[in-house]
Amino acid sequence: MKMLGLSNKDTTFLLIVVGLTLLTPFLLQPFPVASGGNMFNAGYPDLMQRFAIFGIFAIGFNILFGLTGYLSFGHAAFLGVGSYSVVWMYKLLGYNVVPGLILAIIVSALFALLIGYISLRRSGIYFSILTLAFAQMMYNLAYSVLTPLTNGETGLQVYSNDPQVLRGPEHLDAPHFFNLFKMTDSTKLTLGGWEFTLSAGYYFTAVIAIIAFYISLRIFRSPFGLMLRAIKTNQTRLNYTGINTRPYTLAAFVISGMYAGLAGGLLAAMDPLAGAERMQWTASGEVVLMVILGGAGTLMGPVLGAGFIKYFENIFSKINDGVLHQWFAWMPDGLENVIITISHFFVGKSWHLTLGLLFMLVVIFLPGGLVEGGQRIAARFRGRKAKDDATHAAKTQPSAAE
Amino acid sequence: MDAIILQLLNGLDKGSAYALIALGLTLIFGTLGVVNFAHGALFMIGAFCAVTLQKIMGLSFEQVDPTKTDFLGKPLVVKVPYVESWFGADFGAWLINWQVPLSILLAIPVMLIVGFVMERGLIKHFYKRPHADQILVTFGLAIVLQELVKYFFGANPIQTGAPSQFSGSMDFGVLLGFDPMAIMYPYWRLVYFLFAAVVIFGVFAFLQFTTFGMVVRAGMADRETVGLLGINIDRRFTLMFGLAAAVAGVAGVMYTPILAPNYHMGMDFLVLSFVVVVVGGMGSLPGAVAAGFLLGILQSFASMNEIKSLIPGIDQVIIYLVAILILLTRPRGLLGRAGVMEE
Amino acid sequence: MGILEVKNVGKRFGGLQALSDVNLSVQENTVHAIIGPNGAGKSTLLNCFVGKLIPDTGSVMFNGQSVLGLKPHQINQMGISRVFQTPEIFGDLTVMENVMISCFAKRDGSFRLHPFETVAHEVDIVDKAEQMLIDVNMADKRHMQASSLSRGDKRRLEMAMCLSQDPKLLLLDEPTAGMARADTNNTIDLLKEIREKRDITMAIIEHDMHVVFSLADRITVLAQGTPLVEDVPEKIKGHPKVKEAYLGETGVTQAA
Amino acid sequence: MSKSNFTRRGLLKTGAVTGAGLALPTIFTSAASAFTNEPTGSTVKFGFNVPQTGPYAEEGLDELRAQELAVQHINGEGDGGMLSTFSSKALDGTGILGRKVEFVTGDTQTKSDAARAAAKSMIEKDGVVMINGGSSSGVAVAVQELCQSAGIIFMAGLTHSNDTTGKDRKANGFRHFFNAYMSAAALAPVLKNAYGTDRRAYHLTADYTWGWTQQESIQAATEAMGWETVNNVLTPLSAGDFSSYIAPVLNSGADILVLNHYGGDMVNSLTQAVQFGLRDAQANGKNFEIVVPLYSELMAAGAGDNIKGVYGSMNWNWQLTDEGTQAFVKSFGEKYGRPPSNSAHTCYVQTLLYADAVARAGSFNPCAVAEALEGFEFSGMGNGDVLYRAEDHQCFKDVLVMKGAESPTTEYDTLEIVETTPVDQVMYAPDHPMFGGAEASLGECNAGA
Repeated sequence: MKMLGLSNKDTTFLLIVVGLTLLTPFLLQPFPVASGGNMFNAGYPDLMQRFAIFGIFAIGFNILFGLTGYLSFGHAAFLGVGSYSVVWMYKLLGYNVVPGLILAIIVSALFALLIGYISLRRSGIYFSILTLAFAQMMYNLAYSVLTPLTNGETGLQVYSNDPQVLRGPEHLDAPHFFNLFKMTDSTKLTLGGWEFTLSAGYYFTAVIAIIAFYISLRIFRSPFGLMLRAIKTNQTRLNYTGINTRPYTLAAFVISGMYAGLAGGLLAAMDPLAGAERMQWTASGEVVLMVILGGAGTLMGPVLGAGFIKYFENIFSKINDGVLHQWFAWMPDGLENVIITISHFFVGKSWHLTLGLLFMLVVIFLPGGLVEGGQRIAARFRGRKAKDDATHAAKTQPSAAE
Repeated sequence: MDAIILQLLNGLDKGSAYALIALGLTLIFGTLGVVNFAHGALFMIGAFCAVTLQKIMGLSFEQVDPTKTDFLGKPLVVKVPYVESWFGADFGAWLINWQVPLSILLAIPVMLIVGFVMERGLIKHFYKRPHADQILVTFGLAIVLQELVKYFFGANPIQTGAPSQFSGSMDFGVLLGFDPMAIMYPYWRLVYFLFAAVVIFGVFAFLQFTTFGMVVRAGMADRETVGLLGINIDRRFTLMFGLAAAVAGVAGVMYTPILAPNYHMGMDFLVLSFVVVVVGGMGSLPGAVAAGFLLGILQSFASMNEIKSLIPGIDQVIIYLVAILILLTRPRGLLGRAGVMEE
Repeated sequence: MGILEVKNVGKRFGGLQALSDVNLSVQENTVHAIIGPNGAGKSTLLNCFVGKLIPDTGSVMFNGQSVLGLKPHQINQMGISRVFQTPEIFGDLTVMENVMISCFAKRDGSFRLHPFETVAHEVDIVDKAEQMLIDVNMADKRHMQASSLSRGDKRRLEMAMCLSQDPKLLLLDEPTAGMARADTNNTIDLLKEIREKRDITMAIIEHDMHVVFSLADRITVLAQGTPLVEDVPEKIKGHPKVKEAYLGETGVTQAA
Repeated sequence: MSKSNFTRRGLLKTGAVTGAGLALPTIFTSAASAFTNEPTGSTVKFGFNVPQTGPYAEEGLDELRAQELAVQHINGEGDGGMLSTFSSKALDGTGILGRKVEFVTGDTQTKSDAARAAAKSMIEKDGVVMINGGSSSGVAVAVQELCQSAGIIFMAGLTHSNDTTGKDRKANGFRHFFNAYMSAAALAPVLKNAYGTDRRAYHLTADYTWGWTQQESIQAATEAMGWETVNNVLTPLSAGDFSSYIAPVLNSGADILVLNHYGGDMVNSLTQAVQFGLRDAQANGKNFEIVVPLYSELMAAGAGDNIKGVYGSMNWNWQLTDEGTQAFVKSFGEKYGRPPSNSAHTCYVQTLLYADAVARAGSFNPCAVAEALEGFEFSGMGNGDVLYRAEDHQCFKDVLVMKGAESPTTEYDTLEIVETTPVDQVMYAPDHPMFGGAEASLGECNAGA
């Protein structure tokens, strides 16, 4: 079964990814709504959209970092630029998301070209700090001096007196796709105690995410991808093999910047507001963590990492005292209080702690990220000497480590 | 002119803090080759040593004061610190007054232990791992440390005052022949600058004139060769990590009267300290110090109204702008060596 | 006119005159060895050929074109390939991928944006790389990760990478340095075989006299940054100046 | 239940998706609801969206405490708190319209993005009918806009920028907290009495929207009474060390420093200003003075001794002696062992007010609730008689002018009430230029579905 210029294995892989993506609203809603487990359900539109959007962001970042090894600490700048582009298109043209997304990709590519051209004159941590410096400058200015352009702290949003020149009277009054559907449209399916939300916005981002994933898969398998991996391994050899590495790294930087711009644009497509915080260094750091957590240089890893971090941010932070009491009400009082006190360290307002511990545990025990964890489990299922093989496989054949 | 001197003083003070944090960071990098994202957290823990001592000094028993009432209208419960009842009101009050400098005595052993435990328990397993892994694990650790501090001390800034003897400011301008009040400068900031100078010189002297320091410097230059000589470089590096942690810690302690400590102050300083280290040149101690002072002073000058009115927002970006310019003209920062952290 | 013409090349590092007044001509389809004691400036000279260093004085012409000021990748695209003292390969990639990269560089030049082609579908590249691996007897190792190869195999792989570019000039920087005798002999055999199979020009920098005398057509002896003599191997062997230059080191090198 | 916003054409396009549902008609229940998250069972859910991580986490925690207390009181648990003093008696301690109140919490992280994500999750997943809380204006404006488009009610929490009910006002959003203009209007007369009319002020202003509106307001108010503005310097957010901005103040010819900072920035800039000797200095033959227009208890605690004698303003304070305040402080104090902060008060009152409005309207429909709140006048919730103005959904009530206490007895009375400025003095027209002028509009109320 060969499709779209992919090998058998990759076609199967892509189809699995497509299947999982389309079934996400069901897969992430494993508990009946009335049950205590509902707390852990993640199948609501906003979070699913975030999974897809940050998946795109991480996939793009992985093309730069995972393949070439160049660690950018300023990719959130492109995310922000993408968001601002889309909201400006809303303000000037109207609520159709398409012009904005196109502009987001173009503008972020231009910014990436400029920042990449300068930053790629250096390598290693010097490159990282250059990208960080550019992004922090953009964030600081967006928050203060550039407020006329960005609306600063509040975030750029659409006002009723904005021109919106292409907006006709029959057009929808929220982000939409050629007036066919609004991003906030959704329909609910009730099956027994379960409730599933099928959201137009999610499927819109999901389709784009699948395309983004497919492009990334093609890049991984292309001579271009091979050159990028060679850059990570040995730049000296590559230079003496007649390859000019700079344009390759710049191309990778721009491509990953475009992915970030697209992701930023989609954030604003789902929710028409662009805040400066999404350009802060913590946001740049977040995508680095997503990629490393999932498994840098692998195809699926970044998506998994993005999903994990967003899940913790949105689900664990909501577990408050009331919920804990509900869960542990069956315990004797003393024990209940002990358990709840311990839980305080990890959930609700302390969800950061759990995330920090998770980072440490993954990097200590699963150096290849979550993907390696998955491979070990798979290997165990096949009854092999799990540990050795998975590590060995990851080491000898990085290209097959998805 | 007086305005420039004033900003120079401010810059030296900012620079002291930057240099102290960057010093430990670059030391850890230079000796161990580890990118330590938890270094800001060490600074923060140092500051919370001062807070802890303040809490200990403030430990008190309760006495009912029948003449006053509390917010619920009940008789007011007054707290009397134990130190005052144990050591007498005078000495107790003296201890409380001098708690920030005294915290150094607490901070040094605490930070050494924290440093040793961190190095032996975690960092040492990451010497051979890619920098990305080091970043992830130390960043995770930083989050864990700051969340623990938040859990026990809350999220609000906690005021820790300097000894009352240092609470005012000195009229620096009069010494230089300016009008009175032209250059007022807080005593504590002068103390901080002098303290930083002593620590920096101390670290340099330690590395320059002790055998331990010589081995460590040799190790920074070429780790494998020193290992071949049969010197137990690892143990020395552990000590080095403790030393770096202690430098960050005491820098944090002494900074508390200037900046009321809060649990996320480490993260606030982290990015800045990395910029300083890189501008100075990864692994270069003099570079880190020079870059710290350079950036501190430039930032102060950029904050002057005259300059801000010429270029709005310059004070928000000056550090990053300077970093970019320096890295483009000097590929490895001010004093960096070739081949370090460029792979 | 030789394929590589070096005229009056000088290079200074601070107080050290590493090279002075070097003249050299490498003729097409010959193996030209450059030998000399440690610190004679052999590596500096080589680095001047490939763009890593720019000489202070003089000229380096390849095929009638100056290479001075060009980047390593540009010089490679002109037809000079280089083998390093310690093999430089793409350790994380497979043996096959290593060779394919060379083939791509030969076919597509120093940069081509081809993100949507597929490596596996590039039949000509795959065939060429496979043939190359067969040529160096590594076909069975094609799916191994390059970093897991033995040192000898790494050297073979590097050689294969260079040869797959059909270079006009192959520069070898002490190709047998640090090798066991058996590996050294294998390498000599490999190089001899290459010579027989292809029209190729080689410039070898070498320490090991055994290697030099079994391969070279002409030998230049470098001492203190300047050529002492240049002649055919037979003449070099007993040359008094060479003995003088190698005094105290002769034993070491011959034993190596 | 189907909550379909699909247009007809949209429905055709997504036919495949819905088709799957239609093939199983017995399990696919569909009942159109009148508005977003119309409560169906015996309960109704509120969403409390406050900072639980980041610099304002402590304030968020206090807001959560108050909100939890409010829910208890609405459900008839505890001592009822302000319900007994509240002038409206629509709530009877049995929940709202027969439904018990439940709540979910979210973490705003004091970032617009994160706050909106948390709010969306509460709306989409938990089905909340209102969102309450928050600790910064940027977040408030962002979440208010979200609630407007989602069709639920937003009660704003601690937000002091003029914009929240100014140019960014929304029909579905209400604010109980006061704003920068009201702070300035309340402070000006007190400053005039204390420091005279011949003063020269130097402003340090946090460089973001709240800082600007605060500065604009206080400058206008003080200039109106004769003060001169020497300079206004914008300082980066979270600068930490403000020395470079503070050092030139003494020599600038100013004799008043106005710190338009909040939170950690306020703690640091005030502390450092005192260290630079500004409180001890003389300028223009007068004592140099510092003013902090917006106070909060938690920040005052952070600043310690440095706030002694420094004037500022507050929305409410636990030391007020009216009945409502006393009932709330008692109830809160007994449960948590500390007096509530003014943001806690705001969040508590807003929760009750929302519940009361629902009860009076007889519906959870946000448009009905908004109508019940618009122009609503009440008392018994602290600050005397209170009006929720219909034109901009801003709450109008007395404003407190505070001063750092010289000799506080506990950690909770570091601030003392100097004056309660009557509401008339802080009134302004809904189309005031600082509030977006004539262009500002609430828009249409949105009930969602």
